[in-house]
Amino acid sequence: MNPALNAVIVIVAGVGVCVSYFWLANLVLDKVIFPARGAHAGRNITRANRVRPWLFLFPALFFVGVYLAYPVFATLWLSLNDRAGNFVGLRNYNRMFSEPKFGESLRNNMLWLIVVPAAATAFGLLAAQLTDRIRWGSIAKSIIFMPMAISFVGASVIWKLIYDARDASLPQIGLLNAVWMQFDGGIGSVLMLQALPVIVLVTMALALGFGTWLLMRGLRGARVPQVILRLVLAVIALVLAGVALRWAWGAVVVSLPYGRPQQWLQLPFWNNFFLMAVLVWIQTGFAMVILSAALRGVPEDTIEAAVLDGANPFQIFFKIKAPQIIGTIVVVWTTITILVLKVFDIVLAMTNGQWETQVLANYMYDKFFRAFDTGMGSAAAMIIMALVTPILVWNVWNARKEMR
Amino acid sequence: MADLKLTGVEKAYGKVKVLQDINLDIKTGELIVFVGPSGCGKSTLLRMIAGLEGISGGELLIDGQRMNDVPPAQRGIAMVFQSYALYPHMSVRENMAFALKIAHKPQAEIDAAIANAARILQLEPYLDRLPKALSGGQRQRVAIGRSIVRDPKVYLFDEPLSNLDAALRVATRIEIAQLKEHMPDSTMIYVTHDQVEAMTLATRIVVLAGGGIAQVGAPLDLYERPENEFVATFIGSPAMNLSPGEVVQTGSETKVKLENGGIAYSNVPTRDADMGLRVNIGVRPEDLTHAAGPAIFSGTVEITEALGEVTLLYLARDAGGAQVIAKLPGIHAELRGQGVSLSADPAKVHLFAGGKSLLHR
Amino acid sequence: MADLKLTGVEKAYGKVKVLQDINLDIKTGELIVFVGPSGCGKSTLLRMIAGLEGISGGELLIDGQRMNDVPPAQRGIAMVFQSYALYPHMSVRENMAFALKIAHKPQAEIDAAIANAARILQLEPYLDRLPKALSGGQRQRVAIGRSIVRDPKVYLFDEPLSNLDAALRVATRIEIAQLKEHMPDSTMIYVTHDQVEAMTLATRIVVLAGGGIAQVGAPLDLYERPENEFVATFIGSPAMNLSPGEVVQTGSETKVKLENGGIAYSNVPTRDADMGLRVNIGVRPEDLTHAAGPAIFSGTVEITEALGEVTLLYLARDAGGAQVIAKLPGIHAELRGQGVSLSADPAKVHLFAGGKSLLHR
Amino acid sequence: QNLLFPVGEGDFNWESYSAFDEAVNLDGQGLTIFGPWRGEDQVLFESILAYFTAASGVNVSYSSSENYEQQIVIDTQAGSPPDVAILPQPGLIAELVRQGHVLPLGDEVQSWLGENYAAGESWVSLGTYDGPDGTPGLYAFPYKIDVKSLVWYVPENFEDAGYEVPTSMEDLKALTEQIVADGGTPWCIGLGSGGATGWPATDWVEDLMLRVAPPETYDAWVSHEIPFNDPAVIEAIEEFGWFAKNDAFVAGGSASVASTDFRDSPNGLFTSPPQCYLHHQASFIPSFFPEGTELGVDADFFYMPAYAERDLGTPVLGAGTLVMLTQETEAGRAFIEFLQTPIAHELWMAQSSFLTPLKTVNIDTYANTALRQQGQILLDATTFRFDASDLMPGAVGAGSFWTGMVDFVGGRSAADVAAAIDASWPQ
Amino acid sequence: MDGIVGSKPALRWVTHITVALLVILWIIPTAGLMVSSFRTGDQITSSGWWQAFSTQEAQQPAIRITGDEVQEGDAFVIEGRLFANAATISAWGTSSREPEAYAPGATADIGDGVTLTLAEDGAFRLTAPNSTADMRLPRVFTSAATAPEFTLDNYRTVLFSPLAGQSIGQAFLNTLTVSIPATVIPILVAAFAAYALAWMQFPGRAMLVAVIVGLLVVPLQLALIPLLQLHNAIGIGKGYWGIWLAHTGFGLPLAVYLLRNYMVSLPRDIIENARVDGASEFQIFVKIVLPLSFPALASFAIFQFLWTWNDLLVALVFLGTGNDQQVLTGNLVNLMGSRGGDWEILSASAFVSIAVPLLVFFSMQRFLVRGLLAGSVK
Ligand SMILES: Nc1ncnc2c1ncn2[C@@H]1O[C@H](COP(=O)(O)OP(=O)(O)OP(=O)(O)O)[C@@H](O)[C@H]1O
Ligand SMILES: Nc1ncnc2c1ncn2[C@@H]1O[C@H](COP(=O)(O)OP(=O)(O)OP(=O)(O)O)[C@@H](O)[C@H]1O
Ligand SMILES: [Mg+2]
Ligand SMILES: [Mg+2]
Repeated sequence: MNPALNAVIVIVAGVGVCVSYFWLANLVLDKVIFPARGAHAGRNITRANRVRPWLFLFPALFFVGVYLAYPVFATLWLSLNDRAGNFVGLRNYNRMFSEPKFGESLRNNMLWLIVVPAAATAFGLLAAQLTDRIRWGSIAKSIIFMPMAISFVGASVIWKLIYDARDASLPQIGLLNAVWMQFDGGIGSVLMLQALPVIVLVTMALALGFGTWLLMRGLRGARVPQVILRLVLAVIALVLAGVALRWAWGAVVVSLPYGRPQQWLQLPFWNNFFLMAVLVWIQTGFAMVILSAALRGVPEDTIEAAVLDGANPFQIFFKIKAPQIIGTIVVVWTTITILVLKVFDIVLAMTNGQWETQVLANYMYDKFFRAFDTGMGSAAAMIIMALVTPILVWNVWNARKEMR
Repeated sequence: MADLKLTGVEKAYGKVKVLQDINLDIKTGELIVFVGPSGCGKSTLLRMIAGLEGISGGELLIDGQRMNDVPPAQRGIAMVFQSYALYPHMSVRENMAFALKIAHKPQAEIDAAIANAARILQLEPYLDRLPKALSGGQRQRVAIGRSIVRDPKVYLFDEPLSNLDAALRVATRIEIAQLKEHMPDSTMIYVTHDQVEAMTLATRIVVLAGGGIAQVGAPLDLYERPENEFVATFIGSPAMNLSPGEVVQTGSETKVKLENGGIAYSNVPTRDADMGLRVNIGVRPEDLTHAAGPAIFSGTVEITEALGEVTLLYLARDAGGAQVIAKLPGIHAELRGQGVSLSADPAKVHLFAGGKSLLHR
Repeated sequence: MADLKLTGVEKAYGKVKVLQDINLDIKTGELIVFVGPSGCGKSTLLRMIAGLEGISGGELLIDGQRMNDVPPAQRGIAMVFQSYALYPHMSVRENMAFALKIAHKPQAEIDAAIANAARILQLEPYLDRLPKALSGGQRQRVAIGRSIVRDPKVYLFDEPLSNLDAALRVATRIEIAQLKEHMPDSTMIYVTHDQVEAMTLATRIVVLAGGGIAQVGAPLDLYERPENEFVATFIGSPAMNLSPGEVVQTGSETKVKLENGGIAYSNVPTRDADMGLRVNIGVRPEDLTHAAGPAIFSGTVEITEALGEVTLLYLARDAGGAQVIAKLPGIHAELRGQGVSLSADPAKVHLFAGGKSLLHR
Repeated sequence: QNLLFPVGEGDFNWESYSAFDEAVNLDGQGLTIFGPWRGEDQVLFESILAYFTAASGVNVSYSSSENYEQQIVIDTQAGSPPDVAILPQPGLIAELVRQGHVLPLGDEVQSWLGENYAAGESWVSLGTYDGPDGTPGLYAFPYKIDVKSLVWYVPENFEDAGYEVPTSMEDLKALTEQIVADGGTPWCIGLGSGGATGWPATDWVEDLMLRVAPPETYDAWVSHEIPFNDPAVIEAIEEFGWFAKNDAFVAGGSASVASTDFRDSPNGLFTSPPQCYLHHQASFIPSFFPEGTELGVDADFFYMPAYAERDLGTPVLGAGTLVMLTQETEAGRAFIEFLQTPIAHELWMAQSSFLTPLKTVNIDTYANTALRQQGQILLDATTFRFDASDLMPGAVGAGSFWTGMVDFVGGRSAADVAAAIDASWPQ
Repeated sequence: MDGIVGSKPALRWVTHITVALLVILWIIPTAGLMVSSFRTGDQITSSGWWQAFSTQEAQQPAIRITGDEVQEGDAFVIEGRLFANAATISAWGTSSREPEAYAPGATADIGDGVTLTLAEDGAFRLTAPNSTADMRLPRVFTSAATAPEFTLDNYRTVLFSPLAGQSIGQAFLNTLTVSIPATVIPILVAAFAAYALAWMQFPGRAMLVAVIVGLLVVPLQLALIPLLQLHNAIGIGKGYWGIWLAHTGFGLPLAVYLLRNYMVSLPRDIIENARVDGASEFQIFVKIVLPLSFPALASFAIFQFLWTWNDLLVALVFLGTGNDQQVLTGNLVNLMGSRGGDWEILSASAFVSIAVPLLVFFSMQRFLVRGLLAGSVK
């Protein structure tokens, strides 16, 4: 048979089976099991309606159960066994916690969890908001979306090309180094590489300080959970402000190795950010598409009302639009956060966790498929899953709130 | 302090001209009401004044300054939207405070303004609720409150009371009227479907129809001296009864022989040349009385609607198919099914030829 | 064919009881209008009847069958929503056809029903537009049309005319009344803020207040014989004037000495025991006339509102702070600033003690 | 089926082919083979498979994947393995065997291997693993060998500068220093390989290990009888450090070692002026030389010499792929039989990138002199050892050993690194 | 919103500039890949892609003299050109140590009486006293300015190379066969579930939402072995059904999550109105909710399609690795050779494989439209 024809038949069959399930199941429910006829019509309908949600949910629950939930339990079990299949309790976890690589992964993962979702969502929101307002917006959108169409491994390759370093005597083929080599330590370099970052960092620290002040200001009279939340946020903001100031100072005193090509992926600590850039580059398109749909759903009259109220575009964006799509922002943030926890391809392809860039997902992969240590691999997987608990709680809370 | 001038303003959506050649001069302190059939462009005109819609042609001047391209926030206006347009994520209090916070008003002032508005609109119990937990009318009140607190030069209202109950409507209407009196300098433009609102509030009413202005005038002017049939039937509820006939006697009192067989006298003066002219006479339902002498309308009462203080009589359609309605004071349910003869004071009988009032030619 | 019975129905959102102990018996063919202040739970009650809100307590019977747990579609109702609720992705025609298609009606029948509804509601030119290209009023009409085409047992209307202009409102109101007449078997429940609508359409009016039913009765009953002050002031616009006083003469004609100094006579009979009773007298603005003899109210006219056929006089507040409004026929702008004395036919003077009408005790 | 070399023509052992053809008749049977070869290698392998199909009638379906290690683990564990699996990692094979996913090949094959492969016992031991019950047996058949003890250079660069090919490690070190003295940079070393970054260094260390310690130490090291931080191992690592951690010895300085991609690093040989003169890498590397580079003319190699003074012979480090039966099929057994025919080796030898220790092949069938010389190195070896990192457990050989080497060139001391690697050895 | 007058031009400029910056930032990596895909492997590794468009003055790789020998008197002469394309030589040499020893047009003595003359345009003339037939001809090192040069070879390799075993066309079909149902099925299943979770009343709703969010995080790798075991056990084995089911399972949580969140934001009145209109839940879903959820469906469809299109791991595990089941990614990866790292193939194949996803994105983009709900409610 012609392969194309074959493909079409297969596609039609696959989709057809799925459609007919829903259609037939509903038909059977309404016409055969609980027919809306005869003496018990009313009761039957009520009953049918009590069953129907489960009818709608069944395939999803089935798939999710078999394809995701079951492996989770299998993994949980595996994590309590050694590789020969003997039950060892929490020994795998113990071993894992004592591995320095694990600590490193956890640390890096935290960094990823903060930076990537924040950056991708922020850029996505920016792109969504701005591209909707200009005529060539859809082209811009397509371009920002393009990285989404490239596989993680492909993206890693692209970025390796950017981070590539050659000997100083050779022409650089890595863009970043080519740019870097333009800096010679002169006044321009100082302005660009020291003054600018210092300004940005100090501004950030000030903004965070201001945020802390705002958080503390409304403390009196707030309810207890609010107080706790605010205090926690304030502490985080203060810490971040401190970090920003320290970095600013670092940027002041730093003497940069001008004229020497840099191995970006080997600069300890900073290389994490170079890896994150790849994921941010990819995920911004995702955030943008989802958020732009949400932004378009914001009722226009509320925006018009704000315009009349004298709000400037920034205020409209931050005070009117953003709060109205906060649900979607949470969704995007959550999705990217979860992706961050799962994605290992980038680290695997670019550094394989070397130079202190290990992350949990790659650590797990390592244990599973390199060390054949299913016990520890599973333990790492469980840790990854444990990390989403806060997100889970947050989402349940959100779902509850909106159902009320 | 704020007078508006519209000259030749028009609005087109693509090729569809929704409004054209709107000329209007609004003086400081006026309260102008736009009325007109649904879809005639009232909201659109209001939005153009607010700056929410571009002006396709013509000029809008506020205080003599050309405003066509001035952003909404700089026009010194506040607007109450037909669709509430509340900020769904803010409590009622925050909704009202928003504009003031944006303007960096001191907190005390904000609180005072909100307290005042909330009192006027009976919103005190709801100040900390989100809009979604309010009823339709409560939402509308918040929307009004939002503009009251801002104290702008020009108020724009797009059917602000349409979701209030009668009592609150009267109360709010009076509040708006008093608001107006306290701020003789602020100009208000008000779109409504409610004739009572229009009649009571307006210093002048603008009747929009078919993309243009049908008539502008003081409420009673429109009521007593409509320029054309459209305004005549549009203003007043139930609408003025129109009936075709022929002028059979001219002079300071005109006599019209109606096609339905009735005879009408009107105080509208006619010239000799008008003899034999085909005209429509118009009589408001409330101006019809039981006829002793020659009747303008006579027929059987088909339906009666008792409104308490008055009763509406719906006469059976005559040969011409026109529905005649009369509004008689008191309760007259007993007239149903009976024949009645109705006539009117000649001072209350309008004459229209070719749609235009003979009074205004 | 469809009578409704509500017994002890109540509704609570969490702890907040919005409605309680609603008992109502609606006969086949009635047109019941719910009125009440904004936020009193009219929409909520309607939605409970439709099955869109759960019933927290009590029972709802339609045609004797308990409907508390029957899904909306099986209750044989059609509903027009306060917020249009049009299907935004369907043209006007498709919006109207939706329910019929769902019910597998033949295409010819669907077309006929739509053509009919479109004609009634003057929607013919818009049949192929999407809702977003319609004005507010046009959307509202589509929403009405959608229920008309379905020809259900029970119609539920939630302020269906609130966005129509006066003319269309009257026309649609009459159409609804005629619709009702053509289908004597269909029951209608109608929520409105518009008194005229309520008075003209209703076979009975249900006044809701404070989560319960304040009074149920035929329109004129409510107007003429309100059971309590709430209904008295709520029905009729402007509201009935209330003034406190003391019964100084009992019998078939009661004499009340008012705190503002006036004297009022009422046809409401009182017993001897009522002597000295503190009562509120109530007089509707339209029942006040220039007094020849002893006046009920006298004072300076502060504001006049000329509505054309009648003029509203707002008297300066007396010592008690009550605002007295009078509605006099004709145009009386000249009275502004002048002192007037007003009295009323004793038959039109209501008496309330402790909020309750003395007529109904 | 189009066979690359017409049957009966050329210097090939066609008798073995016809003998196999006659003995085996499995028309219509299918065989799935999963292997590491993709791209050009896949084309080469499939050209060999064509003969197998022609002779046996078995329909072979070969597949490969980028993550073939992961793939084979999943497939075998999930119970849908291919019929035949070919893997270059003895460590992984050991794991699969232990889990019972591989079938023993039998004594016959074992004795054949001992007899017919040069240094046969070392090949037998390479294919021998502990089965699920702990008893050792032959589970894997070595086929296609790579020689790793090679140093690549550009003859004309040597001529231009007047350098000679060194014959002892002492000479090599002297040459290194000489080049520095002449203002050049001797070595190009690149460890970068994405997720596998670090592995080229393990080849260095293993090669040097064979040159500083006797093969028994090497074996003990591989089987963890001596700890990873045994002085011998540390010495070997430090030897590597002598080359790699000296900024003057390495193009781009030692800092660039870990990051330069191993595929890019030989390019330094071909720049002008040359970035470097020497490059240590296995026999596959010419496929990464610039386009049009002619082996033997534009680039050449020499055997990575041993210390003259240590008298450890001429040890050779190598690697290779091993063929396993993961399902019991007639066709699979027949395939193993086919691999025992000289023709299965010669046909590939005649194309490229294939070395074999099979003694019965006609060495003239090697496609070019370079290959023949490599084959010769294989035959001349007094000691042949398989790549240690491939033999060690995956956690080390494909994990901490790689990363440890990166850390080492990044500045950590040999002792530290070795201790860390030893700590990661699975218990 | 569009109608609002008088937005500040400065702000518009800021918007344009910001978007332009974003776009540039985002396009640079891809542009680099794009340019690289038209260069040869040697070019990619010898100069930055941004230099590909300009004439480059650079040290060229050594070129060995080749050509037919002609006897001219007692000298043997080989003439020819070094470069196939236009190039301007600024200096040259015959030794790797002194690659810039001579000026163009100069004659170098190579020894044994052999001389070489190299003109500026790359034309050379080698004269030798004896036949050079068994001699190794010299290499020439040049510093030359070469015009930009691009090649379609990479694409030719990717699209038509026999290396991949099967034709790319078959791989395309296979990938489509995988991707389309693997996109449509989860959307269907998830849309129903999302509707139930958003608009139907039943106990445990919030809990289920939480569970689904929680399962978003399950790393794929965990599930592969147990699931393949399952497929083998129930007889699906490897094949299209297996991969569709797997993709459906893995894609569902995100789909349910995204769609539910979109659906809860639909106006309640519309759905209630449909309920009153007599539509069954099924009809409400199909006729009202589904059309109104189009933006969400479209965006998820894009993501799921991209994901399945770019997926290799799941395809390899659940579909098999044979040539006839090879998906596009598998096909391209195989091209890259056992040791990977062919930049030029990689870049070309990346562009071949993103063509379809981009097409999908462009065609779906118009469904992510503004104001689907406009006009429905007050
Ligand atoms: N975006 C648009 N494109 C085309 N026509 C439009 C658009 N917006 C409004 N219209 C049309 O313009 C006309 C005026 O609309 P507008 O909303 O101003 O009416 P309105 O007088 O306010 O009516 P209502 O009293 O019902 O609110 C209507 O006929 C409407 O159909
Ligand atoms: N989800 C909710 N949670 C809490 N309170 C609610 C909720 N929905 C409505 N209410 C309250 O219930 C009361 C009745 O609301 P409802 O919408 O029935 O009023 P209504 O009589 O229709 O008013 P209107 O005439 O203004 O439309 C209001 O006070 C409102 O604030
Ligand atoms: Mg409007
Ligand atoms: Mg309501």
